Amino acid sequence: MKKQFVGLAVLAALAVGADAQNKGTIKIVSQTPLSGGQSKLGTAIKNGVELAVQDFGQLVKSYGFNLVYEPYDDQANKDTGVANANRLINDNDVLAVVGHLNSGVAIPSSEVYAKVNLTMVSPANTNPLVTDRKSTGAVTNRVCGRDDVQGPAGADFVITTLKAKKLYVINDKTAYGEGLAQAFSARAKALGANIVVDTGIEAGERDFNTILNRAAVDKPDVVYYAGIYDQAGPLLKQMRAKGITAPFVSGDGIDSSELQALGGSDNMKNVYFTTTSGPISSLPSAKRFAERYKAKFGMDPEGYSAYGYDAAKVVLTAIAAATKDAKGMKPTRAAVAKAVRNVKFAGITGAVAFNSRGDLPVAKYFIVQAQPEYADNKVFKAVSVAAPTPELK
Amino acid sequence: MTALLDVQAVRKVFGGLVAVNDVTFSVPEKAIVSVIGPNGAGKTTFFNMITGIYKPTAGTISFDGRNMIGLRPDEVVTNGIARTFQNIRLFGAMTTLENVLVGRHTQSKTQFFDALLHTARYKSDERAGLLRAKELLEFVGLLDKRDELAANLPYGEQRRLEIARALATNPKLILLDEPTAGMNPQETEETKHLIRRLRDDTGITVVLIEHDMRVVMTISDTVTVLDYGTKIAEGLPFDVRNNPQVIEAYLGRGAAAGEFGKNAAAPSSTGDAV
Amino acid sequence: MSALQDKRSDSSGFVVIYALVSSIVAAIAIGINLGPLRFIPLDGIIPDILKTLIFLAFVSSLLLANSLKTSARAKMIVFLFVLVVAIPVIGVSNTQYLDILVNICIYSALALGLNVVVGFAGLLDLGYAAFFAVGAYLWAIFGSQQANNFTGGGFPLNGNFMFLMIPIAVVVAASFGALLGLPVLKVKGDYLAIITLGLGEVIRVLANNLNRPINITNGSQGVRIAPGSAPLEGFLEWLSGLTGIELFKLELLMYYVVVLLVVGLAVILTTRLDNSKIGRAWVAIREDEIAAQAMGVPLVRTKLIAFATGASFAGAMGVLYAAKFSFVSPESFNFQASISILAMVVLGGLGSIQGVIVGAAIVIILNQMVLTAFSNFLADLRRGGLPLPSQFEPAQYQQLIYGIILIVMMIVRPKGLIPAKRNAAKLENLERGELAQKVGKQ
Amino acid sequence: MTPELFFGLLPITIVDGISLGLVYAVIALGYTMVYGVLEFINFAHSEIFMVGGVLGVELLIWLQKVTAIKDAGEKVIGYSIHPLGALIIALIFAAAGAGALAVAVERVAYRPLRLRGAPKLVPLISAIGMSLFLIDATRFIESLFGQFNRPFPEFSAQPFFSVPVPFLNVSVPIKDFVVLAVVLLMLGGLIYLINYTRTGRAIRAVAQDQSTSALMGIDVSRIITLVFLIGGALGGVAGVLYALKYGNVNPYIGFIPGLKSFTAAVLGGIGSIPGAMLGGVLLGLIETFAGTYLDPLTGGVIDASYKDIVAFGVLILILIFKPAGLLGKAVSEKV
Repeated sequence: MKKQFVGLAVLAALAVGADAQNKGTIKIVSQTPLSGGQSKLGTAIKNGVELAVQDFGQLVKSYGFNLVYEPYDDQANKDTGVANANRLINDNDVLAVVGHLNSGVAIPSSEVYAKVNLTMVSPANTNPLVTDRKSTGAVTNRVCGRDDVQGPAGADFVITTLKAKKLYVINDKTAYGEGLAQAFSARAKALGANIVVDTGIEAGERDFNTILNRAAVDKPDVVYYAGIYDQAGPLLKQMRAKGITAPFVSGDGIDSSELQALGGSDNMKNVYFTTTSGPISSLPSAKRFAERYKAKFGMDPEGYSAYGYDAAKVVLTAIAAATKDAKGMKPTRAAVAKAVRNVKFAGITGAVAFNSRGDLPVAKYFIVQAQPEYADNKVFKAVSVAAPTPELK
Repeated sequence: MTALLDVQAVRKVFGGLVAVNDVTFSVPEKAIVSVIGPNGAGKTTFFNMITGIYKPTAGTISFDGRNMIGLRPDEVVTNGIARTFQNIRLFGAMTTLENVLVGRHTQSKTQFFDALLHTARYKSDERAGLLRAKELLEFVGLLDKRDELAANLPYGEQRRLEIARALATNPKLILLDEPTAGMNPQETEETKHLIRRLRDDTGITVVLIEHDMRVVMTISDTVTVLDYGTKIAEGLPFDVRNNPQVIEAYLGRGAAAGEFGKNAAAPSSTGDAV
Repeated sequence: MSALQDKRSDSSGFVVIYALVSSIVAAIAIGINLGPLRFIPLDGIIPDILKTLIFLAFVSSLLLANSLKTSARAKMIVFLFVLVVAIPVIGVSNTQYLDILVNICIYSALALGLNVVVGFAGLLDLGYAAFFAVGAYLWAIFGSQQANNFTGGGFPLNGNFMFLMIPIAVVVAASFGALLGLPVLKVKGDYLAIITLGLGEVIRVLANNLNRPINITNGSQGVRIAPGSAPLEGFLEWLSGLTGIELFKLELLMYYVVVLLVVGLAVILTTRLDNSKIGRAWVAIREDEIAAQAMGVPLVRTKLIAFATGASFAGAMGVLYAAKFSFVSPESFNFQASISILAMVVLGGLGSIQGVIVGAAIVIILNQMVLTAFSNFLADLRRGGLPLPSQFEPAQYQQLIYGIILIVMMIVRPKGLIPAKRNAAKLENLERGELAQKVGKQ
Repeated sequence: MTPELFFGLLPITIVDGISLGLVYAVIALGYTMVYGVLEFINFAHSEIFMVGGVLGVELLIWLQKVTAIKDAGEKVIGYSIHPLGALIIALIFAAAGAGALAVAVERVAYRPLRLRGAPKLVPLISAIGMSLFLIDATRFIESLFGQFNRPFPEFSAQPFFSVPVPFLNVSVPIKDFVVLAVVLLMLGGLIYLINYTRTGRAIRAVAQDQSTSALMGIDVSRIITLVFLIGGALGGVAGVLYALKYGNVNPYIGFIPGLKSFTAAVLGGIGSIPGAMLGGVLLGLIETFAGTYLDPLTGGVIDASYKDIVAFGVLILILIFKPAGLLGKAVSEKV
């Protein structure tokens, strides 16, 4: 029992010592995988948020609050994500969440945030269901695109620009990959393409010979891959080694310098992907961001770093606005969630604004052509697509 | 007396090795029969076939008029044959009492849901089982050790516990595989007495494999001798003892002449098992 | 050792006082929204890590009550007070703790089920999560519109059907267990382990792929149970209006009550099985298959019962898991999930009912609370000036610490934290009852 | 599916299946070595394999850097070492490193348990702890120097390993033959070691009966250490071969090949060295065939993702009919 008495003594001491001029603490939190195979992307988001807090923290601090940023590791696992979410909603200082990487984690976790009106701004979840739910409609937002935009955008490019007829569609059997592949296939079929193979690969799988052997015989016009770079790289490498030179098209999951590292710089010919975040080479603001990022973290930013940065900027701007509305007092979570929808700025990833359900109203999509060096990636084409608003589920 | 156990020309071949070669063997009710033979003679294999652990290559085994071939060991038990093992096989992590209760498995009518719901049947079965287990522990002199873990009992007591556990299956016939192995003379004497009581008090028929000739000669009604899987002699203890073929079997294999009839105290741990 | 011979001094008083004091401290320290009951404004002042320690100290009052020598009444007082009064009060104030307790209960019941298979019967099952998946998908599919894809429609079922689905899942999962077990249970030891591993993977891959040609499981997208399908929705809304407590807190409280009851039931059932003919047959098989068979225990049948019993626990908890998370997707039922339930069982003590619950609690508390709190603590220290290398983000290395903890715990307590003991006292009770009856008859 | 497609895919499917199977086989050998002696599934073996791959690749990256021959314009024009030579050095380095790691793992996580007579399942849990630790420790060390995804260096001026060689109507890259050669060498060496040397006899004796072996003057602890050393070294070699074949390593590559190889070891009969080989190749073939043919044969209804179901299905069937695996000895228990 000694422990408790000591504990109480510490509490008392802390209570007395609390900073009196401070109006209290405001926390923003990120939830991304910081360990596990996808930790690279999760860490990229975390670093982006950290940089944004450094850049825009003053917006909140200027009201006399102590601003704290806490990164959480959701391990790309929904149990962990939900457990963390339950922790967050009970910490009254937490006013906003930037997260997650995986839609499969974001969906159940945001159900928890919604219970206390804790807003979530997603830097990466493209699954439509993330913002299409009745129960969480008020708190879910994203600064990235939707699969039902990204998939069709990719399909349009593949069918009209690349003039492909015969397609291989491969997905990584995750909520992200399969969702994107479905959206892609639906549009491609509508445009008259023949999808010869529509298959999945298991998470962590590295041996793609079986699919590629068939492709070597079949000679598809395009191989579309919906998944993350860590499998896309080896897939591309093995594909080229088998002599398959067909264009390799993918989504924003492969927007990472690791694609070049894992796929081999020599294999970047005829590789395209869709993303809302323009490549660093084409956006001056992005270039500046990349330099500062590298200076701070000692590595190049990933596509998701910029999303993380913009998402955090959204959150900080919203908190500042809500604080202003609350006459300098700590705003309620509901007020912050509401303020998020009014945020508008030109971010590194493009124009950031939200429609009534938290999506970018008009997403500018880039078709990026990969180059041997990630930093040299070029915009091949840009299209603007209004976000669809299907019925809420 | 009719034969309780009737084994006809039973044969077991492992790979190329004939472990038991066309042995015919019959045990009358309420008899005490010893099976002897040098190490490797196929005695335990013979037991294993009777109890359903091995399936004979050829031959028939019938018990109480019922065919035993093709039955699983647990089905054989249900028919009334119980056994002990040469290398004691108790359930070490269970208490003495529980070991005996496991032997009651076939006697208890308790079903899964009885145990879950603690039905009247469960309660009466458990009570009956406990009473019977207590009686059996008393019978073998282990009642005061009932809460000891079986693994912690001394060797001699473990052998007796195995007998109690086998008795709990309510057998008509009990097969004892070297029941006195590893015992000192006094324990051997007690066990001999116990085996007699088995037959005399409870009417159970006993077949035993035994190396200690003093035990064999004093308690057996008849003795069967196996050598190289073949039955070489059968008859009253005295006759078997003086059978030249039997003497040759033991001596010819280089066994010390003195072993025959001497107290073979050392447990033959690597004996007959195949 | 029977209770009669327990020479330890009686700790009833200590345990009761401990439980009361730790509850009050916990209520003050972590029940941050107590409203009028809040004594001092502690919001954001107590470091997270300290709250975690206080919570641990509070929860361990249950363990103390159960493992120290105490009178039955003291035990009862502590259990009732902590489970029925303190936890709901603290939990409603800070749902994180209630949430963790619900998870502990879910995984305790899973661990109890696996304990029947691995701990009692000694069958190494590396694919246990498959049965969990069966239960979870059962409710996810019929509790959402998913079932309309392959039936005439009419779904989702009303949330209250969840209670009906629990027994259905028990039956379905048990049949699954029996069906899968029948061909494979003749295989022994580590071969059984790999077969069960294979079966577990098969179920997961099926869940991940059965979205075509007919969409049964919705594949990797997972099945979401729309809000509004929660059980007792109407009652909870009414209660919420009455008490002013938010609906989601009451929902969580409802799940707490349900899982607590299920765990209680699981403890009673496994204890009963353990002390019956079936339980003895399981242990006998674990100790020595041949001897068990020679005592009349039918191997395959007895193993099958163990397998099906374990599966049925997982089925029931699957339904509750699906309902509580309102989202089910295949990756929750992968090999790692099976392994982490196994870790709970071995860590707590194979075959020990109390042990596996403690094992489940430790694994959950470590992973969902302590490690996070610890990494936040380190991050705080860094902000305060502690020189940690910039590559070291504490939140990234929780699994590393968990790994070390697993190794150390196993080395320090190789038989588990609370090793199993064959319980002789229970038999004696019966015996005494029998003797009394006998005396009465005479 | 057209007959042309069916038969067109056949030779390459066989080659790829065997090639995948060989990688499984080397990892399976590591499982089987330890299992054969200790009857214990070394669950951390998949991470030892991973560390071996990482060590080998790091060494190769370093070798590529130091042996580069540059022209006046600092452009790499060649290497002063043949890629095959570099690979051999990397294989030895990885084998030594992974072997040492396996011994260390045994000392820390298994030996204390064995000496204290812990139940059989307990080392399984400490092995899982060890796996978690090794993964994150590797990631931590790797991220100190940059990325944890490491590509296999191609020595790109002379991309030796990817040179295709015509074989069975298909072109097979040289690396597949390298894998085959290394695997056969390992297998031959192992069979020789176990069956024809004094040490091998001691290993077999310890596998049979530890206490009797000790009585016969065999240093059981030393033999167990040796077994972990050999198993770990095999894992290290497998890691480098894997990196060679699939082009990259990271701290998370261990899990899937580990699981599959463990399955392969059981399929062949765990504890049996030829069994591990057979099981590996068989599993590789089954998987590759299922992956290739399921989708076209069913018109896409059952796609390649079902290949694991087929692999495990075959495993289950084989174990039901041959409960000790294909080449495992059915140990009839002494009664």
